[in-house]
Amino acid sequence: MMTISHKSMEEIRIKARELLEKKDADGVLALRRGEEAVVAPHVFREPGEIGRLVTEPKWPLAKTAMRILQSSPRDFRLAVVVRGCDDRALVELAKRNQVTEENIRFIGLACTEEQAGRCLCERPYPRTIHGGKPQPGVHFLQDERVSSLLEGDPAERMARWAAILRRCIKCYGCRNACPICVCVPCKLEDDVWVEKGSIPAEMLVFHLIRAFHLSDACVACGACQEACPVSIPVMALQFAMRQALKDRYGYEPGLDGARKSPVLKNFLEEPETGKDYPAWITHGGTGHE
Amino acid sequence: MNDSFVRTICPYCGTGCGLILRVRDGAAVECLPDRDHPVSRGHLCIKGWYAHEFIHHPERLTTPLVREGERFRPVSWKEAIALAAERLRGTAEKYGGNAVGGLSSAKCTNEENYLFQKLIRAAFGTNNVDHCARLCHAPTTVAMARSLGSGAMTNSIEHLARAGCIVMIGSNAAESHPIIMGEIYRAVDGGATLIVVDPRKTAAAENARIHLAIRPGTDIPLVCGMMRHIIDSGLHNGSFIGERMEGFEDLRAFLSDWTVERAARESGISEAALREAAETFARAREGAVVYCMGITQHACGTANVFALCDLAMLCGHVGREGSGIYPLRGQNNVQGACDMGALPNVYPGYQAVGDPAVRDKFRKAWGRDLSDRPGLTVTEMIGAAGEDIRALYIMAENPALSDPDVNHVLERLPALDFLVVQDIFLTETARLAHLVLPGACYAEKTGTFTNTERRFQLLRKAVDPPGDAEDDFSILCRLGGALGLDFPYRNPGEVMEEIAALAPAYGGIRHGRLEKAGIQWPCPNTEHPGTAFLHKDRFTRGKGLFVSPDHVPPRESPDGDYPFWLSTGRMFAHYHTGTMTRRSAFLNREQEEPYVEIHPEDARKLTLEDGDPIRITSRRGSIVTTARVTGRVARGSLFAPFHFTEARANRLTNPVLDPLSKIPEFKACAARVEKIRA
Amino acid sequence: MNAEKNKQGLQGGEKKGKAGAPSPKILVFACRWCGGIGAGRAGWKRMDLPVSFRVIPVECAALVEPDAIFRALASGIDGVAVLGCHIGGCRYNEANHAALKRLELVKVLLDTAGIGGRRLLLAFGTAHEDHQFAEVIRNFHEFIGKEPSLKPWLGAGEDIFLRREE
Amino acid sequence: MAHTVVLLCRCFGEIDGVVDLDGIAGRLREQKQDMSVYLLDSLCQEDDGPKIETLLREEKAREVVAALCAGDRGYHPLRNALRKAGIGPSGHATVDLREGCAWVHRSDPAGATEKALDLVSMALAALAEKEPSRDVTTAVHPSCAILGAGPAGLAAAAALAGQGIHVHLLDRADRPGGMLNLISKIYPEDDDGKSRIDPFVREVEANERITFHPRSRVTAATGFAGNFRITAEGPDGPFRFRAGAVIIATGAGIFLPRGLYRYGELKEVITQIELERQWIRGTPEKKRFAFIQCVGARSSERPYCSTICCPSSLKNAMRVVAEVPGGEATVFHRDIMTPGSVLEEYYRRTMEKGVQFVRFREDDPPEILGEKAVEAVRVRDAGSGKEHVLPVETVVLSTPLVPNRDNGALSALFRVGLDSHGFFSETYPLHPLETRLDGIFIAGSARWPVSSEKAVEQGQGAAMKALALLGRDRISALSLSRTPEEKPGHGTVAENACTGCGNCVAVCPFEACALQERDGGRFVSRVNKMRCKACGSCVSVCPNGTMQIPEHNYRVTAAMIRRSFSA
Repeated sequence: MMTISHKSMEEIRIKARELLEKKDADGVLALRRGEEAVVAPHVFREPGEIGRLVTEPKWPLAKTAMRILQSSPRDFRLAVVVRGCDDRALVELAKRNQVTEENIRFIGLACTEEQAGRCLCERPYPRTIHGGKPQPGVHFLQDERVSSLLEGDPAERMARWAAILRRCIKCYGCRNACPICVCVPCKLEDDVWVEKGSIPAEMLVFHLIRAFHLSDACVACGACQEACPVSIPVMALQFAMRQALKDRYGYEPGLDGARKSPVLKNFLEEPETGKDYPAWITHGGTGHE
Repeated sequence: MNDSFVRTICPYCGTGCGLILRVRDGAAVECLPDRDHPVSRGHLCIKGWYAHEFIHHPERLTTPLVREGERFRPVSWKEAIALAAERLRGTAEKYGGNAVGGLSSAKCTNEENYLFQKLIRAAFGTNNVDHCARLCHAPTTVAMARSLGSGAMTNSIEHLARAGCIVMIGSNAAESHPIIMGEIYRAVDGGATLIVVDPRKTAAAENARIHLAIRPGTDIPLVCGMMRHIIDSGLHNGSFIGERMEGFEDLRAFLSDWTVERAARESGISEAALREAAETFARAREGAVVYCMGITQHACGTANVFALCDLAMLCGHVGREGSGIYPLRGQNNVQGACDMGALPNVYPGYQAVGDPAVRDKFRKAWGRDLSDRPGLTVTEMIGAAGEDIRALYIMAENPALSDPDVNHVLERLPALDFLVVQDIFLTETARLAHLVLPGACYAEKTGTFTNTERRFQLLRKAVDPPGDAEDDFSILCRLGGALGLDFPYRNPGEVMEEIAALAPAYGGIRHGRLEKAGIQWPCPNTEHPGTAFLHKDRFTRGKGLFVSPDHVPPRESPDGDYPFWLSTGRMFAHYHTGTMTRRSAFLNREQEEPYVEIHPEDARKLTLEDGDPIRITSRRGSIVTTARVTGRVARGSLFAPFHFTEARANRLTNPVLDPLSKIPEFKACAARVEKIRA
Repeated sequence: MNAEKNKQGLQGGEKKGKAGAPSPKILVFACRWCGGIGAGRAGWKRMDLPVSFRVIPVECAALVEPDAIFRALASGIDGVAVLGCHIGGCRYNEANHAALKRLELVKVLLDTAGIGGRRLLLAFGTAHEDHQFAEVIRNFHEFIGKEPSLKPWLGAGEDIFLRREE
Repeated sequence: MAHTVVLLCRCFGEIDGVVDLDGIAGRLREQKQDMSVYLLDSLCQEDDGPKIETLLREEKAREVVAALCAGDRGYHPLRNALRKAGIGPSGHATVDLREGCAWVHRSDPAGATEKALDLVSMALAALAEKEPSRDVTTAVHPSCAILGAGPAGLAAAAALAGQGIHVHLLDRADRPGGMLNLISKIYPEDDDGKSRIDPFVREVEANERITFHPRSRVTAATGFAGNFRITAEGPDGPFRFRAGAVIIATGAGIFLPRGLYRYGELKEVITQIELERQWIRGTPEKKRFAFIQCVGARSSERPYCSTICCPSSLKNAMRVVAEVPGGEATVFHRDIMTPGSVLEEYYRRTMEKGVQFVRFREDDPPEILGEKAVEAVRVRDAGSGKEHVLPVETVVLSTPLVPNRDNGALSALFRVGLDSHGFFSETYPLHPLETRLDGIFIAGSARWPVSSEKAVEQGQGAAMKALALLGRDRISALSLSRTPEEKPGHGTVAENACTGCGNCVAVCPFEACALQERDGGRFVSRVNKMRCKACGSCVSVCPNGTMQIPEHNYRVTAAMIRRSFSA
C-alpha cells in the first residue's frame, strides 16, 4: 500500500531526477537508503541513483548543503530536498551571505501531520512544494513539557529550567546542529563569556548567549534539541522571542530573503507595528511601571 | 571533488555511537551524528562531534621507524616486518615462547584482536596476551562470569530508559559515557529515580534524586548495608531467589555483621539516606545497576562487583528488559578485545585455555601447539619486563601513561630486549620502542567493534591511512606470514568467519549481517537475531550465585605525610591518555592544561587560589599541575584526570592488585599537595 | 568626619546593606550623554543613593552587548540597568533605536528563562536629570532587593560559583 | 610590562571625607606590585596639569587610572597632562569617585569605600584589557559643497572662497538669494532684500573659486570628512565632484495656511509672502490691514515659534501706516516676540507710529467676517475680555517657516539627524553648527527658522568650522572629534574571523561598515574609520565578537563585570 510519505517521496524523486536529467543541477543532496535499509545523506549525481533517494526520517540538511556549497566552485548548483525548516534555514543563511540562492535548487517536501506534531512546527512546509501536501501547523504550547517551561510562576519556571539545564554535558551539539550557527570562532568557546573545562556548561551564559544569538534567526527546525543527548528542550528558549518579533514587527525568520531582521533596523525603517516604539518609552518610563 | 558520507562508529568510549564522516577530497572534514543509529539515535558527545580532527594530524606516524640510539630511522615495511619477525622469533628461540608477550588493544577491531592473540599464541605457544581491560573491567569479567555466567552487560543501553530506579555507582557517565547518561535521563523523565553513589559531586550526582557521597573505597559496606536493610524489611524478591538463585543463606549469614549502622558509619553517610536508597531500589518495578571504574579499580574490585550482582539479584532485578547490571566499558572495543580472547586465560569466546577440548579445537584450527598455562597479565608482563619477559609487542596501547605507577613502567620497558609498538602517533610508550609500526585509525579501516552492550558494529573505511601507514589487519597478516603462520585472509570479513566458526557465542556474526544495526551476542547461528538482554529465564551458568563480598579497605589511606585521598578519572572533553583528544584542536581548547580538583576549604588552608600551580606527591612520585578549587570533591579529597602527559596522574597511583582480577587500585591512594610559589 | 566609620568598608565579610539584609548587586551601563550626566547631576545635588550599584560608562547604549548582560547575571549580579538617550536624541543618529529593540528582546528571553525580564531595566531618555537618575536607581534597588536569588541558575555546582569569585 | 600609576584625588576632602582613600591606596598596593598609588589634594587646579605631567614622566607611566570627580572632561588639566605625557585613550581610565560615589553615599561611608575600591579595581581591570585603535589619516580635499544659495549659503561661500577654498554652491533656483528674492524690505533697517544679498551675489559671480550650480540638487553622497564624493543633478544632466566638507544651508519652506482664517476662500486673506510680492509690485491699494500672528504655529502639530513672523508683521504694519495713504494696521497676536534690544526698540517704534495691537487667546482666535470679501475681524481682547469688531479690507496671516520637504531625503543621504520637527539637528548645544557626521555642517533656516541676518552669521560660522577641517592637508580618524575629547577609538574587524553576515552593515547608523568580497565568495566587513563614530552598534550585533572597539573591547567589559563587586 502507498502511504502518504511514500507518495510524496515518489514526487520528490521525480523532481530530483528531472533536475539531474535537465542538467539544471550538478548534484542533489538528500537521504539515500543504502544496503539493509540504512539511511544517510548523499549527493546524488546520476539520475540512475535516484531510486535510492528517500525522504524519511526527518534529517536537517541545510547546514550540510551550506558546507558543500562553500567548498565547491562558484558555478556549482546543488539541489536540496528541503522541508519547511531547511527551506527557511537556507533563506537565513543566504541573508547572512553564507550561501547564494542562485546556486540552490529547492526541492520542497511538505511534512506529514505526525512529523509536524513531533517538531511542534508552526509551518511544516517550504515555500514551494514538490512533494506532499501542506499540513496545518502546530502550536508549540501543545507540548506540556515545553509549556511547563514557558508558563506559570516565574520562580518555578526558573527552577525547572535550571534543573533541566543542569544536565548539559556541553557537547555543543545544539550549536553544531543549528543550521544558522556558522561562526568560527564562536563566543561559546571563549572563556571570557563561558568558562571552560567543566560540565554542566555554565548554564546561564552558555544557553542564553546561544539562544539570543538566534533570536532573530531561529527557524524553529528543532535540530538543536534533536541533537541534545540529554533531552533538554533548548528550542523552548526561542519561542517567546520569535513570537515577540512576529507581534511587534510582523517578522518571521526564513520567509522573506529580502527582509533583514527588524532588530538591525531603526524605528524609522522598521517601526513597531501600530506604534513607533514601545509605549512606555513614549511617556518616558523605564519599562518598570 | 565530491562529498561522501560514511557511516562508522565513534572511536572513543564503549557506548559505540554512530558517526557519519563527511569526506571530501580524501579527507574527513566533518563529523555528523547518525540519526539512524540504534544506540546514539542522532546524538553525540563533544568528543564524537570532533572525532575527525585528529585523523589528519601532522604528527601521525607515516612510516615504520627503527631506533638508532636516541633517534628513529624511517625504514621500509619489508625491513620492519623482517626485523620484528627475526627479533621476536629469536627471543622465543633463546628464552622460550613465554619470554614473548603481547599487549593487544581495545582500540583495534575484533578481527585485529583475534589475529593478534592468534599470532602470539600460535607463533610462540604462549598465553602472554592481555590488554587494557585488565585496567578497567577485569573484575567485571571475573565476577559476573562467576555469579551470572557471563561477564558482560546484561541488557541493552536503550533498556535503561525503561528502568524505574537506577543505581549509578562509581560511574561518572555524564562525562565518560554521556550518551548513556542521556538514556538514564530519559528514564528519569519517565519517572524513574536516579540514585548516584560517588565520593564526588559529579554532574550526574547533581541531577540525582539521591546522592550518596560515600568515603572512597567503601562501596561494599554501603551495598551490604543496603542488602541487609532490604532483607530485614522483607523487600527482597523471595520468589526470584527461590526459583533462580543459589547461595542465599550464605549471603544472609554473611550480612549478619553488616548492620545498617555499621554500613552507614563506615561509608560515611546517614542511615536514613542508606535506607531510603535501599528501599527505593528494592521497591522499584524495574531496577538497574550502572557501574564503572569507581567500582572495579580497587584492590577489592572483584568483590565490589560481586556485591552489586548480589544487590541486583536480591531484588530480582535481572533478566528483564528494564532491569539489569550495566558495567560501562571504557574503550570503544574493550568488550570486543575480551570477546576475541586478548586475555591470558581464555581463547575467543571466553573458552578457557585450561580446557583440553577447547585447546584441541584451536590447535586443529590454527595448526600449532598451544600452551595450557594461563599467561601473564598486563601488569605482570610489565613487571617482568627484562626478566621473564624479553620481547613485547604492544598494539595501540599506551601503558606509559595509562598504567599505575608509570614511573615503574618507564623503568621496566627499556629493560626489554625488544619492544615493538604499533600505533598511530608516537606515544609515550612508542618513544621507548626499538621498532615502531604505523597503524591506521578508526576512519581508515574496516572491521567490527563490539560496544558495551555486546553489539557487533561495522566500522567502515572512510579515508586512506597517511603515508605508508597500514591498517593493523594488514600489518598483522604480514607479520603473521613472516612468522611462518598461515594468515591467508583477504579481508577482515574472512577473519570474522573464522571467529564465528571457533566461538559459538559469535557463530552467527557475519559482516554482511551488521550493516543495519549490528548484532548483540550471543548469536549462535546466522538465523539468530542476536540477544538484547541476557539471563532471561535462566542464567548463563544455570542458577544465579550469591557470592559474599569481603570488604578490603583501600591498601593506602591518608595519613600525616599524605593527608589527602587521591582519585583519578576522566573529564568530559578528553579521552584516556589523550593521544587523540589532545591532538584535536577543539577538544584541547576546551581543556588545555592538567588540573587537580580540591575542595575550597582545603584550598583555603593551603592558601590556594583557583588556577594556582601545585605539586601533588604520593609515595610513588609527584606531578606538577594546577589547582581547580571546586565543591565537586569532598573535603580531604583530590581528583586528577589522567589524560595529561605533562602531569601523568598515574605517576602517583598505587599498583597494588586485586588478587582475583589483577586490576590495580587506581581509585584510591594517599597524596599530599604543595603550593608552588611563582 | 566618617574617618573610622568608613574604615569598616574594607573589613570584608558578608556584605550588608543598611537594612542589614544582603544588599543587591546592581550593574549600570550608563550612556555618557544621558545616564552619565544624570549620575553627575545627582552627585551635585548630594542626593542620597544606595551603594548597591556600580556604573560602567559607555559611549552609547548601543555598545551594551546582550552577552555582557548575561555574563553579568551569571557572575552574581542581581540586576542590570541600561541608561540611554531618548529615542530621537541619540548622539549617534539612530544607534539607540536598534539598541532598544535588542534589549527589549533580551527582556523577553530573560522572562522565558524565568530569570525575569525586569532584572534588566531600560531607561531611555529618563535618567539624564538628577532626580530621574536617583528615582531610577532607588526604585530598581528596591525592586531587585525583593527578587529571588538566581542561585538555581548559577548553581551548576558550588564550584563554578566559588571559582567565579576570583 | 607597562608600569601603572593610580592617582587618587582627595578633592580637598570632598572625596576622602567619605571614602577611606588611604585604606584603598593600601589595598591597591598589596594587590599589584608594579603599581604606584598617589593621593593628591586635587587634579584640577591650574598648576596640577604640569605637576601630574612631570609625575607621569618620572614614573615612566604607561597606564594611568585617575579617580576624581565627574568633571574630568575636555580641557581638564588632567587630560592635558595625559596628552602631553603621551598616554592615549587605551592607556588611561578615569573613575568618578566624587559625584559617582562620595557625594551620593555620604550616609554609608563603609559602603562607599567598598564601592570606591571596586570602581578603581574595575578601571584597573579594564585598563589591562584595553587596546589602542589603529589610526588612519586621509588627505583633505580643499573644497566645500554648499547646499543652498540663500543668505547662509552665500555668506559661507564668500567666507570660504576668501580663504582660498574652492566652493561648489548648489541651489534649486536659477539664481542665488534664496528667500530674500521674495522679500521687498528687511527689518529692522528697512533696506530691501536685494541690497542685503547683492554683495554676496556679486562675490559669487566675481570669485572664480566659487562654482554656482543653478537648478541642481544632490542625488548621492559617499566618502567622509576631508573627502566626500558628491553626485548632483543639474539642468544639463548629472555631475560629480569632490568636497572636503559639506555645508547644508537649504533653508526652510513656507507654510500655506489652507483652511485657516478662510485662507484660499477670500482673496483678501493673504500670507506675509504674498504681501511682500504686493510691495515689490508697488504700494497696495487697500487701506485697512489686519495682521494675525502664529497662524499654524505654536500649535499642537507645530509647537515651535518661527521667530521671524513677529518682526516681519511689525515691519509690514509699519509700512502700511507710513507708506499707504490713510493706511491703518492692527496686529492680532498671542504674544509679540521681539527678543534683543534692536527688535524691542523696533516694536516700540511701531506702536508710536500708531499700529494697533490686540491680544487674543489661543482657544478664542479672531474671526474673519464678510460674505464675498473681507469686511471685518471679530476678536475678543484677551486682556479686557471684551469683544471688538474691527472693519478691515485685507487680512495678512503670519505663518511659520517649516522644514523643507526634502530634508528627510537629504538627511538620509548624508546620515545626519533631523530634530523632532524635521529641521536639521546639531550634534549638541555646544556645537551648534556641526552635525553628527564629521565634515558636515549646517547653517540658516535649515536647522531652525532664523532671520536673514542670523542666517548670514551662521553661514559664516559654519564656514569657519569647515575651514578648521579644510585648512589641514591631512586629518586622522581619531583626531576627528565631535566633542572636546578625542574619539575613543573605532570599529575594528578581525578579518579572519568575520563571517560576513552583514549585521554591522545593516545596523551602522553612519554607513561606516561595508562588506568586501574575498576569494572564494567569502565576505568580510570593513570599517570606514573616518565615518565610524565608535557608538558600538556593530559590536553588539556581531555574532562572534569579530567586530570590536579596541579601547572598549568585550574583554574590557567582562573584566569590569567580574570586578564590579570584588571588594
